[in-house]
Parts: sequence; structure tokens; C-alpha cells
Amino acid sequence: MNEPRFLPVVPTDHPPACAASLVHDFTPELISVGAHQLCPGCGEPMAIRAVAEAVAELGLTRSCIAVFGIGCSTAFSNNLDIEVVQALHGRAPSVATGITRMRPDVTALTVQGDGDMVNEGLQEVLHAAARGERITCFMLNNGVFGETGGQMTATTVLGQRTKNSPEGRDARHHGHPIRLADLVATLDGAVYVARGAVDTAVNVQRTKRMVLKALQAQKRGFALVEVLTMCPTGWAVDTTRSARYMADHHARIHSMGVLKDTGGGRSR
Amino acid sequence: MNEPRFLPVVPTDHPPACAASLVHDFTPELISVGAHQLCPGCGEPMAIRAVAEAVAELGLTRSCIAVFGIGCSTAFSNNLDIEVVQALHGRAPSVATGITRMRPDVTALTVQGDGDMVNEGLQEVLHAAARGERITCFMLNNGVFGETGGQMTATTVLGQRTKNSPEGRDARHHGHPIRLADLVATLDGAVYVARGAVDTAVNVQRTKRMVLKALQAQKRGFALVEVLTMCPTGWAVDTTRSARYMADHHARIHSMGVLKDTGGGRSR
Amino acid sequence: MSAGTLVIDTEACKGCELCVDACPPAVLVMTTDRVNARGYRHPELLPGCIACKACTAICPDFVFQVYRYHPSEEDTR
Amino acid sequence: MSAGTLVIDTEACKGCELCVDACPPAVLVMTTDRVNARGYRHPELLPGCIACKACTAICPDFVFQVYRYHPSEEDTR
Amino acid sequence: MERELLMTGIGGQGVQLAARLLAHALTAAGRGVQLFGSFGGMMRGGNTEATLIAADTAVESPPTVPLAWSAIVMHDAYADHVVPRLRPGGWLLVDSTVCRTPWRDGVAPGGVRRPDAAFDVLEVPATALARDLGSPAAATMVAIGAYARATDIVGADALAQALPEVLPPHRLEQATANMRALAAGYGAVPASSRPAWAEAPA
Amino acid sequence: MERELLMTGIGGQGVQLAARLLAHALTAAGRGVQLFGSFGGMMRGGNTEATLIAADTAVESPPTVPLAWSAIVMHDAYADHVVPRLRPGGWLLVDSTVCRTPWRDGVAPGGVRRPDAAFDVLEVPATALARDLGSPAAATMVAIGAYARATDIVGADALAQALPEVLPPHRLEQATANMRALAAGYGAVPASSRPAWAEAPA
Amino acid sequence: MSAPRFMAGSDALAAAMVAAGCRFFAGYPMTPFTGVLEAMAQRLPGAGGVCMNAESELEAIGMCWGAAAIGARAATGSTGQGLALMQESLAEMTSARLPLVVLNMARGQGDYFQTTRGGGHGDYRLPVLAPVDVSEAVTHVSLAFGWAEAWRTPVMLFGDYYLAHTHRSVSIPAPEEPVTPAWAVDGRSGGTGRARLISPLGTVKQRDGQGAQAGYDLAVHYRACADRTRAMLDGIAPRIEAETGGDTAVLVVAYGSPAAYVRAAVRELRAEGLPVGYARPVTLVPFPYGALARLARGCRAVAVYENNSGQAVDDVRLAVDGQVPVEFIGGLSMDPSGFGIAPDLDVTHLKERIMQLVGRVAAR
Amino acid sequence: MSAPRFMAGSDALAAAMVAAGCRFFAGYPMTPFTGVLEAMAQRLPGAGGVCMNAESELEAIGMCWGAAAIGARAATGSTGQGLALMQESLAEMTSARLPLVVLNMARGQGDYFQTTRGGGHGDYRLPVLAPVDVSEAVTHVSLAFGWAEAWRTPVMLFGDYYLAHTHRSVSIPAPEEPVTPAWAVDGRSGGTGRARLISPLGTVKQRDGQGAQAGYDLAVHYRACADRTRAMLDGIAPRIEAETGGDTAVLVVAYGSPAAYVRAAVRELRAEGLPVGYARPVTLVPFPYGALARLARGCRAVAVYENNSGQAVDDVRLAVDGQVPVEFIGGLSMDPSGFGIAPDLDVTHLKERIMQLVGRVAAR
Ligand SMILES: Cc1ncc(C[n+]2csc(CCOP(=O)(O)OP(=O)(O)O)c2C)c(N)n1
Ligand SMILES: Cc1ncc(C[n+]2csc(CCOP(=O)(O)OP(=O)(O)O)c2C)c(N)n1
Ligand code: SF4
Ligand code: SF4
Ligand code: SF4
Ligand code: SF4
Ligand code: SF4
Ligand code: SF4
Ligand SMILES: [Mg+2]
Ligand SMILES: [Mg+2]
Repeated sequence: MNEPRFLPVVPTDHPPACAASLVHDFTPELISVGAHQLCPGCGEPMAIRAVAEAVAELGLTRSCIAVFGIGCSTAFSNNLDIEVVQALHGRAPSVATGITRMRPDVTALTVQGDGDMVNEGLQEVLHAAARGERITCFMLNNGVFGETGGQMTATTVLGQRTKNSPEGRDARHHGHPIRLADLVATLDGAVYVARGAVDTAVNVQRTKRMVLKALQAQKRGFALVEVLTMCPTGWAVDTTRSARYMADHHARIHSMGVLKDTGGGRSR
Repeated sequence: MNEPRFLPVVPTDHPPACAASLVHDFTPELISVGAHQLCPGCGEPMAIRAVAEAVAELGLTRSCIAVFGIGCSTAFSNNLDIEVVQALHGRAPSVATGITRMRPDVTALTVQGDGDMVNEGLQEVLHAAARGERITCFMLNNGVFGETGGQMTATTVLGQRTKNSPEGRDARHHGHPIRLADLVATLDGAVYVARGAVDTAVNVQRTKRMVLKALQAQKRGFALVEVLTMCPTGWAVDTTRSARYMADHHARIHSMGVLKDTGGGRSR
Repeated sequence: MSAGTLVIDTEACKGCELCVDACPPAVLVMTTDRVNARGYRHPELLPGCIACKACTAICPDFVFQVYRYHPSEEDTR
Repeated sequence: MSAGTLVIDTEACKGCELCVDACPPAVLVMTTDRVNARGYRHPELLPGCIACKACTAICPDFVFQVYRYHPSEEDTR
Repeated sequence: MERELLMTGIGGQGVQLAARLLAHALTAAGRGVQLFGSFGGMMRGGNTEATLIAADTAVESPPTVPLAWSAIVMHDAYADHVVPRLRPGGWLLVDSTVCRTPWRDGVAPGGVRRPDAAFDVLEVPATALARDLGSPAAATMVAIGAYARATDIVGADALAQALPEVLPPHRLEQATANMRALAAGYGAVPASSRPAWAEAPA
Repeated sequence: MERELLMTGIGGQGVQLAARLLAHALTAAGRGVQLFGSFGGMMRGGNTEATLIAADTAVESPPTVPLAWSAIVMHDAYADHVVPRLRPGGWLLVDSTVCRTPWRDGVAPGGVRRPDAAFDVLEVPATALARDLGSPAAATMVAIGAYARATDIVGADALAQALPEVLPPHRLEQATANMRALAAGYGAVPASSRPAWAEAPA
Repeated sequence: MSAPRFMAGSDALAAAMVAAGCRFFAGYPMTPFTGVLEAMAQRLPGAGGVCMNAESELEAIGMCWGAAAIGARAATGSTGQGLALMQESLAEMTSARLPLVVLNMARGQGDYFQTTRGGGHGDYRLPVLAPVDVSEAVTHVSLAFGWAEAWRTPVMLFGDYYLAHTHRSVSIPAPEEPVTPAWAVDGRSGGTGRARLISPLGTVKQRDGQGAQAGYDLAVHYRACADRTRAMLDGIAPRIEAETGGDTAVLVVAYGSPAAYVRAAVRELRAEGLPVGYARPVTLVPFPYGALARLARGCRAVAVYENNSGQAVDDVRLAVDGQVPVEFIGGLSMDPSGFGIAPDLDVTHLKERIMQLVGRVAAR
Repeated sequence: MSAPRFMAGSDALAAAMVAAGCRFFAGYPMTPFTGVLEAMAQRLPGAGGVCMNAESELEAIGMCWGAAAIGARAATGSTGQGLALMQESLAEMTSARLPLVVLNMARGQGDYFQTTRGGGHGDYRLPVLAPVDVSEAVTHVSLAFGWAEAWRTPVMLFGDYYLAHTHRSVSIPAPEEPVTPAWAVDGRSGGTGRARLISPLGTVKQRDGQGAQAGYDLAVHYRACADRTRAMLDGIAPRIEAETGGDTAVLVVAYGSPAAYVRAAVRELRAEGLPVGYARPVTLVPFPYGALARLARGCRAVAVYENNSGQAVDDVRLAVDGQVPVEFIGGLSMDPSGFGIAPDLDVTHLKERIMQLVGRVAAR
């Protein structure tokens, strides 16, 4: 990493002078403000970006309402150029239900953390899925309550140290993690269920495709995409090691893939 | 049915005069009062009887606490010769958790209706199961809120008419029933999960065996027995037709059997 | 003739008739002319009870006691 | 020599270094001597960008714009 | 002029439905009517009670009344709450098939407020009559028919016409049985023995 | 005598930890101490602020104070709330690597309450010093070291001894780096330029 | 107004809601609220609305949150315990400025504090209407929807078992065609740079403070909430019903269904020549402090009847402010069902109780 | 008493709870309650107790319900919204007669009504202690456990961000060894014919009324509950702290953390010779009505400072009962975080505000 230093640094403070096309913008179209307050290396912005991009690409910008849960991602709820209804902690699926029932023409989606969806709001998402509500729920799963400082959630994997499982999550005392997407996939009302991750650029792209699929499937019923995100702060792991940490711990239990797709058959 | 009339009626107002043994008593040992207020033909008393008998047979009478939910079966919560802690609607699994955590030597069990467990308290039972709490939950599943007059619950099968699904449960509007036992069986903390029924004498016996198994499995983790019960009142079906109605409707979707048994292998 | 017999607490009965359907030899029949204090018809036993306990298993109101005659006695009947 | 290039909004960067790991040709390196107003080191681009967009995909702070040189121009480089 | 009816029974007897039938019929006949029904509780088969007030004009009273002109007792389980509230001059229709309490002596077992008051009791074997018709659950309809006949509070036609209004959809099939029960009750007692109104409604 | 210190920065700089370190050291040295830390909010990287009060005897004040004797500014993002609260005669230690606001002129951009007051400013390139030590996150430790040296509010040993008490278990490995940062701060400023106490604690 | 129809109270409430433009209802059964839920399930689909059998009270109010955000006239309700579960959402809906009508079908009057002081977080109050009977309740329904929309807040209608279970001939107001409010979201403002936001944390997008940080400024937001609450409490004219004379020595205060009994008792006593009067706060929030103070002036005592251990009596004391002695003549009265049927609600009993007080006052 | 140790407020609360015999704690993170939860997770296992990371506030209090039934000293807590979710259980625990200590770590003082009037169902009140600082809070913890057990009720400790986040040298009382109360269930009474029952619906087994029906008689039960509440409110001596002189013209009332600021301001003003005094209700339920009335006697005005739009001011008015004018000098004060850090809590500001009132009163 020292060697390239001798190479000249390319100027990057202005667009190139010679003919070139912008192939990816730093600020996604529907995210209004660049300077959000999430931690360095946080995985949530990438997931939210994927959702915002998918909404734009599917032409849903003018017919979409995003319902946000309470967690770190709430910082984005007043930051998007998509209509937003902010819900209370855990309650987003019901709120989205109220929306979609009164306006079936609108695409209602939720953005929730794992604490929001699998702890406080487990019942909400399962009932919404069983009802086959025409909504898509996105769950940013980092295995901790990020916002409150990194405590154990219902998805925290065994052995993981958190603020309130100081010796690591122990099945005997703290129980087992819930694989939310797997649980939802067993319900009759769910039509598309997948789990992605944002630890690598390739996974970000793959997740983006899941997001697109889910938003299309939602016409037929309930869709869910769980996205594994890094939380270097809550995990007390260096940003540079957090992607690896996720792959080695969190993603081992919560494995990536399409768990249900009633439209396109079952595949991984 | 007219013919036997010509046969003499056997006197049944006192025990037989000649040598005979009592093989089954009308009032189970641990149920203190005969005259409960549940409706004619209700299936819940049979299920509760099975639990009370199992507790006695396993020698748990002096080390058992039953936590009751709110529903018609609540009428039994001050009617047993087992210690009872009455919980609020939906909250019994958490209450049982508090009990078992502080007194691992005591057998804590819950008795809840489907409205209690699958509607109001879905989150509680799933979290308790994921945590692998050493408790057994019994769910009396009649597919309606009996106590409040027969409205749709999360287990009501498609097509069933209830007070607030006057045209019958319709997947498009009301969503799909949740098969609770199946859902719980997917969670890592659950060690024994089964579904019984009380529509026939044979099924009552089979259910009783499940109850016995569950109470024994609970030493290893979370156990659940769902029992399908008749609710002629809530279904607005004659008592004489309710067993058949259940077999034809409710039990088609919520099928009987052992769904998980980590001790004795998977079997049906 | 009968392997067993019952004690029936007719006042506890709510007349649901589940026992009638459950009894394998069909020796339980509902009264047609009499009701108990709460106005319910209740079962009566005809000869032929096999002491199978199906009626106690199914009865929601804990109405029955089932007796099995001792083998020696049974012969005499 | 480079198929593409970037615009880097260095002030938006929080120095997490995810982009450095993500860049296939490893042409992103962190500053060692300079920080932005918030005190964070940030990436600089070395020649050899292939405009693969991995950096934008992974950057949590929306720091990058990726440009691909037009084919004709590319020859001239 | 207000005429109060207290009706009591146990859950499942159909007391609320019968009271509603009478109320609808009275409304159709131009009376001011108020009906309050209380039932259920932590237990099934529990207390079920209705307070019906009919008047020449609009009813002004609160939902329940301290004193009543009449009562129908379908079961004596909870009749303690009802019988002592009869006004002097009030009267009682009892289902004599089911009720075993000797109301006719004017003394309630649980302590009547005015044990000296002699109640005027009309005994109707409602359950027996209903059973004879093959629909034992229709005993309350028998009682309502008898009550209407005894009081002329409302005509038989009005009752018959109101029936489909109050039956829930899944019980419409029982309309004929109920109709027959009403008629049986109507036929079981002498006419106008306790007239409710001095004259026809305004 | 009470000595107030306001410390401000942005989330992640370790302001709370540093303030706690100083508070523990002061307590061990026999001072009455009260520390109030506020941080977090709907956003990460937000305001983080500590109010430390040390006294000869037990502290009587409420958790926050209208006026303070001293302040440490690790970042100028939220310093508006802090600088105007310096008492006349109060002084400021700033991390000159990060802070670009010209506090030394005594005028805050957002409107200082007493723009005429000239602040006594001690500039410490804390972040640069920490970075030189290879642990840029320890800048607040540098600042605390420098503050202690400038004020003699507590001795270097007391700080070093308190360090293990305040470090969370998963950061105990950083103890040495922090120790070195404290020392670097200690060495970066002249001794006793703004003495806190007239004499040693009782 | 429709021609009068003989209906159960809960059905009349449902009919009135549909007439008032309610198009979304979500609820979970609980006596005595259940009847309203069932009636809405019967009535709403035919009116082009949606009635949800929510799986719990939490989900019921969550669904209403969404429907209200979309600008639909929405309502829910429950009973004591169920409403307790809704407290978080009720409080936060005031911050999110979402209208809602809540049918609080209580068991007895023990929930006066719950209803008027709430159990949620923060400095909010909800307007509360307490109808005395079905006919008034029907008029309150449209009032409630109006206030909910005007002040963008949940509004409570405080009823009980008597209200739900009393059948009367009721006229339902003429149907209103609901108009979608301008602030509602509909999905269409995305991509315009001014996409709408509805949030209990504030509605300022892209805070342009230091560093243009994303996030909410709760200081600004909560202050605005408190100001709006104040404006609302000042803006809604409190309502009171009273029957007094120049001679009134004892003023009896009651509210809700029990007030029908108290009113009947006072009327009978007045007819018998006793110097008693009657006052009924119709709005519990805002409470008619001023009007009650004026009515109390000159009286020798104010009596409060309520079916609990004494809750509204505090509001009466606050109104009277020490100028006249306030006596509590209520008390908890329950039948074994627990549904709030009160043996004490007996005109004869109440007359006796009031007469005793008149006697004590005269003896002073 | 342990030797004083320098601790964060939340850690001191945890230490005090463990010392008071608390052996079961369940909670869900929420600022500023989170610190207590984390401290309990650290401390309880070592003390032979259990700390549960409940999956939600509903489950937290449900678990406490079970632990309390078994006779364990149990505690939970949360912040505004989380406590709103617990209201149903809190209210019903009073009916089930279950002791519990609840740490209400509020954001600001907007939750005074929530805390003192509750949002649950029925005619209950919970004792509420409002410590002014960490040292007092530590003593309140053992008081709270004592009351909870003596009256078999949840007891609230009303704290805030200041309490949680202030570090001081604190002495923790000597550890108490918890004794299992006689009424607790333990599984052992089954089969005796008198198996124990703990229920919010009553504890009478096998009602021996008509027909020996199973089921509860809620009329009897709720009346007993109301009687016990009354006995408790009468039985707990309300606490108040006051600093006044014979000269006091203006009495300033405040509670909780803000009272520390008001006390400091009043002390400075008294030192400057102004005729002001200070009173702090230490128990909010039962509220020290009598003591406050006595303190107010002779004053020309009573001022109330609280960080909300005016809630406790109602209780002060009820205490003073019109004898002295009551003025509200508080108001909602929040920083952008929303955690309840109040810019107004500034001794200089408060002095000015009080001085203004003194001026107005003098001018009358
Ligand atoms: C009812 C309620 N309880 C607790 C909280 C406090 N709270 C805010 S965010 C949060 C954790 C969020 O965790 P998660 O959903 O995983 O999102 P993350 O912060 O990890 O992105 C909690 C517990 C709350 N806001 N409301
Ligand atoms: C929080 C709350 N909501 C609603 C109720 C009202 N409620 C009492 S029992 C019951 C239905 C019970 O249904 P289920 O659990 O299926 O039992 P069942 O009566 O069918 O036996 C309801 C909704 C309640 N007691 N508490
Ligand atoms: S705490 Fe975790 S989830 Fe929250 S912003 Fe920081 S890294 Fe992201
Ligand atoms: S309503 Fe249904 S569940 Fe309840 S007692 Fe009657 S039959 Fe049983
Ligand atoms: S099953 Fe029991 S209750 Fe039903 S009819 Fe037979 S004896 Fe009676
Ligand atoms: S024991 Fe068996 S055979 Fe005898 S009556 Fe009962 S069911 Fe019939
Ligand atoms: S990924 Fe983004 S924020 Fe992180 S170092 Fe690279 S440019 Fe900076
Ligand atoms: S576009 Fe690809 S090659 Fe170019 S800098 Fe980004 S990651 Fe590296
Ligand atoms: Mg998370
Ligand atoms: Mg059920």
C-alpha cells in the first residue's frame, strides 16, 4: 500500500475535462442531503440507497410512500425525496397497512432495523405477512440496537458480545437468534422473501436486485428483503474489519439468498 | 335411536352396588369445581382437563404453576387445585418466563386461546420459543375470540364466517390463517411442538399424550401443544355438529401431529 | 351383559350430546321428557356399557364417573 | 491508461476505508497527511480506475461520482 | 305514560333477542322505546337482563330504572336483582317450566326489598310449550307472545313483522319456528288481563 | 472553591471517556466531583458535552452550570453553546488541529454573549499529537493531559491510575496508547500556567 | 338527518361515523367496544371504506396512523386495557399531527384520568367528549371528526357499556363526503425536491443548520407541539349542560351516562322543591372550568358524582378554586361482570345521597 | 452504607437496586433508561439475580409480573414511550397486588401526568418518588422496594437524563437479603385444595355463591382494590423538602432534577435578601397537599417551575385551594436531542424569572 504512493494522484475535485459519462452519482437521486449523521462505515446508508435507487428505477418516485421505523436509519426519514411517514418503534408494518388499504395504487414500503422489526415489532411484520398486505418491508439487520448503543437484539448471533450480553450471547441465557426472513417465508401471505447484505460491492448489487424484485412482487402480496448491514460502532469493531466480521459471524446464521418467490419459483 | 328406548335404563345416580373399580372420575383431581360456566359443547374444558391430569400423573402437582391468558378458559383460572398466575391478554409467555427464570425448579406452563396467543400475544410466544425458555405453552385453538362473541382470529380458516368477517374469511381482505405450531417449530429454542384436538375421544387421548410429552420436554427447552377445540357458540354451529365442523374446516388447515421433537426425533 | 357402568351427575350436564356420539356401543341416549334444573336434557345409560371411558374423555362438563365391573362379578351378570 | 475517473467529495468522507477494500484495481488510497474539516482521512485516486462503481456501491457517505471515459477518448489516453 | 319491563334469564336463552323483538315492534307501533341489555361477563351462561321502557312519547329515563311495572323471569338464577324492583301494582310473568322459586308468595329467597308486597304472577310454561313445538330455545318467544297478549302493549302483527328485522342472518331459518312460538305464547294466556295502555298511541 | 470545566466535541472523539478519567482522578485525589455528560440524540456524530465540577468539599451545584472557569473544545461544531459560558477570567483549551474558529479573538461566529471579553486561549494540537503517536482517537487524552499540566488540578499519577477504572473491558488494550497520549499532552504545555487550586485538597 | 331508526348504541355510533365520512376503522374486540367494531365491519365496506380486524390494539392504532396520514377519516377504539396499549401511539399522533377519532368505551368511569390526562409521553392533551346518551353521542361523532381534522389530533369520545347497549330511536346526520386534507401524503410529491413528510419527530426536511445535517431538531418541534396544544385548548369552546335556578344551594356535577341518572334525580328533587341544580361537563378536555366556576358561585356546596374513587372531582376543585366546598358523593360501583354496570346508578339511591348532602349543608 | 464511590447515576441506581434486594430486572433500551439496563446486566448475575434483555417493553413488564408473583424483588423501567406501552400491565398489577419498582427515566417533565395519573385502566394510583439527585435517588430505591412490598403495588421512581448521566460519589446502602413474601406462589400449594392464585381479576377461588360457579366476582374485587388504594394513599406519609423563612412572600415549587436548579436559584436570592422560599414535593403520589398548603399560608404567591406546559401546577392548585394565587413560571424547554436536556435549567435564568415574579407581586 506504500508503493502506489509514488504514482501521481489523479485530481478528483472536479469532473473530468475530456468526454466522459457519469455512470454513478455520489448522491442518489432521491436522497436530498449528503451529510447524514450515521457513523463511519455504517452499512445502513448503502441499503437505503439501494431502496431509493430501486424506487426511482421502477418509476415509483411519484407513487411511493416509505414508512420508517425508529433506529439509526430514522436519520434518513427527513432526508429523502420520497414521501415518508415516520412510524413509532416497531409499528411500521401496520402503518404501511393503513396506507395501502386506503390507497392500493401507492407503493408502500417500510425501512426498519432488526431491533425495530424483530424485537419490538415482530408481531406486526408477521401479521402483515400473514395478511398478505401489499407492502414491502426492508429490514436493516445489524444484530444490535445501533441507535441506543449496541445492545443485543433478537437477531444477534450466538457468542456475540454486546453492551448487555457482556460475556457474549449464550443460548442458555439469551436464547437463539431469530432468522426473520426464514420465518416470514413460511407464511402464506408472503410472496417474495430474500436476504441480502452490503458487506461487499458485489453483495450491494445483488441486494439491489432483490429490492427491485420485492417492489415488483408487492403487487401480489407481502414482500420482505432483509439486508445485513455493518455496525462498527455497535459491534466495537474497526470499520476496516467490520465487513469481515459480518461475514464471519452474522452472515453465517443469517444466510443470504432468495427464500421465497412465488412469482419466479424458489431459487437461491 | 328410538329403538334402544325399549331397553331398560340403567340407574346411574349412585355407584354400582356390586364390585367395580372407578376407572375415570367425572371431576379431574385438580379441578376443584364442577360447575364451570363455559358453553354446552365447548372444547376447552377437555383440553384443560388433559393438562390437569398430566400434571397430576407426572407428579408435578406440588411444583407447578399455570399461567392463564384471557379468554373463555380464564373461567378456570380460579378453579384449579394447581397454583395459578393469571396474566393479561397475550402476555402469558413472558409471565411464565419471569417465573421459570427465578424458579427453574418449578414447571411453568401457560393456557391461552388462539386470540390470546396468535393475535394479541404472537410476539410473546415466538420470542419465548426463540429464547428456549423452559416453559410449556398450551394453546386452545378454536379459531375465534370465543369470550367476546365469536370474531375472527389470526387462525380462522379461509371461508369461515365470523361476527366481523360476515361474508367469511377472504384471503384478499383478511389474509391467511397462521399455523402457529408450524411457525414455532421452525425456531431453534423449541424442543417439542405438537398439535392435538378434542373433537373425538380418540383425539382427546392422543392430545393427552402430547401434553405429557411436552411437560417432560420442557426441561430441555420450549414446548408447545396446540389443541383444536370446538366453539359451537362462536361458530354458531349446533353442539352436535361442531366436532364434524371442526374436522372439516379448522383441522384441514391446522393439521394434527407432532411437528418437532428434538428428544425423540421427528415423527407424526 | 355390561362390562361397566356409569354415575351421571345429571345436574352438571349442559345437554351438548357429545357423549352420545362418542359412545362406541351407543348406549347413551338423551332424555326427551326430562330436563335438569338448568333446563338441559341429559344422557341416560342403556345396558351394554363397555367402560371404555370415551364419554368422560369427551364430556366438557365432567358429568361422568366410569366403573368397570370386576371380572368375577362380570360373569354373574 | 484509465477507463474512468472519480469526483471525490472529500468533505463528506468519514474515513471508513470501505472503498479502499472494495476497489478491484486497488487504486484508492487513504491520505496519511491530510484530514477534512471533520478530521477524517479520505481516499485519493491513483491512475487505473476501471469505472466499476464498486466504490460508490460501498461508500456509506455518498462520496463518489464515477465517470467512464468515452471509448474514443479512451484511446487517446 | 311509561311502561317498564325487566326481563331476566341466563345466557343462551335468547332474552336479548326477545327484548329486541318487542322493542322493534313497539317502535313500529309508534311508541317511544328505550332498551338496555346487559349480558355476559367473565363467564358464559351468566346473567342476562334487559330493561325495556315504552312510552306514549319519547323516553326520557336513564337506561335502567329503580322500579318497574312488569317483569319476565325466564330463569330464577338472577331474578333476585329483578323481582324486588317491581312497583307496587307491578306484575311478573314467569316461565313456570324452569322457575322453581315460589315468586307467587311475593317473597324472594335472597331477601326482597318489600317482602310484604304481593306480586301478581302470570305463570306460563314457556319452555314446555316451546319444547312441544320442537324448538326449546324459543321459550323466550313464547313468553313475549304471552306478554303481548296479556298487556296489549303491542299487537301480534307488529311482533310478527319485527321478527325478520331482529334475527341475525344466520338465524333467519329459525323465523318460522319463532313465529310459531310467539303464537303459542299468544294463545296460552287470556287477553288483556294487564293492559299496558289506557288508549292507542298518539 | 469550585472549578468548572466544560468539555465539548462531536460523538466518537471520546469526550465522555476523557471527562470521566479526569473526574475519577480528581475523586481519588480527594476532591468533591460532579460530572454531567450529555451526548447522542436522534443522530450520531452529534453534540457531546461534559460539565465537570471539582471542589475542595462536596459539590452542591446542579448538574449543569451557567458559568464556568474553563473549557476544552475538541471540535467547534457545538462550541457556540460552550464558549459564551466562560466566566470573566475563564479560559479555553482548544484542539488547534481540528478547530478552525478563531476563538482566540474572543468572538464566536454564532454570537457570543460577551463579545468584548477576551478569552485566554491555550492552543494544543491535540489531534496532530495523537496522530503522531499512531492513535488519532486519543486526542482527548492529549487534551486532558495538557489541561492537567496547565492547571495542576490533579497530578499525572492520579490520571494514570484512574485510566483502567474508566476504560471499558473491550478497550483495555488501548490503555498504553492512552497513557502515552496523556503524557504527550502533559509535555505539550508549560506547567501551572492557570492553577486551579490555591492549595492542596483538605 | 335521517328518519329516526331504532338502533343499539354501538350501531348508532357506527352509523354516525360512516355519515361523518369515516372511511377507515380498525379495532380489536373488547366488551363493550366490540359492538362498534362489528357494526363497522357490517357498515363500512358498503360505504366504500375499510374495516380492519386488527390483530391487536397496537396494530389497530398503527393502521389508523397510516390511514390518517393518507388523509382518510379514521377511527378506532377500545376499552380501558386496550386503550392503555394505545397510549404511546395516541400521544405521538399529536406530535405527528394526525387526526383520529377514538371511541373509549370504558368500563365504569375509573378511566377518567386515563382519558383526560393520558398515559403517553409528553405535553399533550386530547380533546374528550363525554356524551350522556346515544342521541348526543351521534352528534358528538361529527364534532369529534371536525375537531380531529381542525386541530390535527386524536379526539376521544368517552362512552361506556350503557352507551353501547342502549337501544333507542336515533336520527343519523346527513352523510358528509370526506375531503382529503391538503397536508396528507399520497405518494405523489416524491422527486419534486419537496416530498412530504409526516413524522412525530417534526416535519422539517433537511435541517439547514450547521453543516446541513440530516435529522430532526426536537427542541423546535416539541415547542411547536406545546404551542399547538395550548392553542387547541384555548380554541375549543368547552361545553357544559346545566339545570339550575337562582335558588340552587347544592350543585351536583356528573358526566357521561351516570349524568343521565343524576339529572333525573335532580329533576325529581327540584320538582319536589329542593334547592338543587345539576351541571354536566360535556367536554372533559377542555374542561369547562370557567362555566363551572360561574355556576358554583352562590352555591353552598358543589357535589360530584362519578363512578370511581374520585378523579373528575379534581377538575371540579380546580374550577371552583376553593370558593365553594366541593364534596365527592360518588364512588366505585360495579356489578360482578366488571363491565361497568353500576348498581349505584339508581335514581332513588342518588336522590337519597343528594338529599343527605342538602341536609348536611343546611345544618352548617 | 458502602464507602462512597464515584459512579454514574444509572450505575448508582443499579447498585442501589441490587443492595435493596432486587434480583430480577427486565428492560428494553431507551435513552436515558439504557444505562440502568446495562448496569443491571453487569451487576445482577454476580448477585445471584437475573437480568433479562426483554424483546420489548411489553415483554419486560410481563416477565416482571411473573418474577414478582414468585416473590422476587423485581424492577423494570423505561422512558415515556416505553412506559406508555407498560400502562396496561402497571395498572393491572395493582389489581393483582404485585410489587414492582419502575424506573421512569423521563425525557423532561412532560410525563408528570403519565407518571402520577397513569394511562391504565381503573381506579388505581401508583406511589411516585421524584429524587432531586443521585444521592437521594439511591435512598429512594430502598424506599420504593419497601413500599412496593408493603402495599403490594408498583412504585415509580421518576428520574431523567440528569439523574442517569450525573456522576457523583455515592454511598450505597448496606445490602438487604430479600425475604420471599408469604403470599408468593412457588408451585408447592397445588393439590392441597387451597392452591394459590394471583390474578388481576381477584383471588377468591371457587366462588361459593349461587350454584358454586367458577369465575370471578369483579364487583367485590374492584371495590377491594379501590379500598386498598385509598388505604395506601392515606398510609404513605407524603414527603416534601422546603427552605423558607418567616418572610417568604413567594414560594417556588419544583420537583425532580429541575428542583436542584430552583433550589440553587432560591438560595442565591435568599442570600441576596429576597423574600423567596422553595418547596419540593419529594413524593408526587401521594402529593404533599397538606404540607404545601401550610407552607403557602401567608405567602403572596406560589410559583411553580416545571419543564412542561403545566401539569404538577394542577396539584399545587389543588393543595393551595384558592388561598394564594398560583403562578406557573415553567414551560417546555428542550435541546435538539429530545432527551430532556433543558436550556432553561440555568440558575441565572431561573433567578431572573423568580425575580420578575417577586417584582410583580410587590407591585400588586
Ligand atoms: C417503544 C420504544 N422503545 C424503545 C425505543 C428506543 N430505541 C430507539 S432506536 C432503538 C434501537 C433501534 O435498533 P434497530 O431497530 O436495530 O436499528 P439500528 O439502530 O440498529 O439501526 C431503540 C431501542 C423507542 N424509540 N421506542
Ligand atoms: C388487551 C385486551 N384486549 C382485548 C381484550 C378482550 N378480550 C377478552 S377475551 C378475548 C378473546 C379471547 O379469545 P381467545 O384467546 O381465542 O380465547 P377464547 O375466548 O376463544 O377461548 C378478548 C379479545 C382484553 N381482555 N384485553
Ligand atoms: S450505531 Fe451502527 S447502525 Fe447506527 S449509525 Fe453507527 S454504525 Fe450505523
Ligand atoms: S364461546 Fe366458545 S370457547 Fe367460549 S365457552 Fe362458549 S363454546 Fe367455549
Ligand atoms: S357430553 Fe356431558 S354435558 Fe354433553 S350431553 Fe353428554 S353428559 Fe351432558
Ligand atoms: S364408558 Fe364407553 S361404553 Fe360406557 S357409556 Fe361411556 S362411552 Fe359408552
Ligand atoms: S467509503 Fe466513503 S466514507 Fe468510507 S473512506 Fe471511502 S470515501 Fe470515505
Ligand atoms: S470505480 Fe471501481 S476502479 Fe474506480 S475507484 Fe471506484 S472501485 Fe476503484
Ligand atoms: Mg439494528
Ligand atoms: Mg379462541
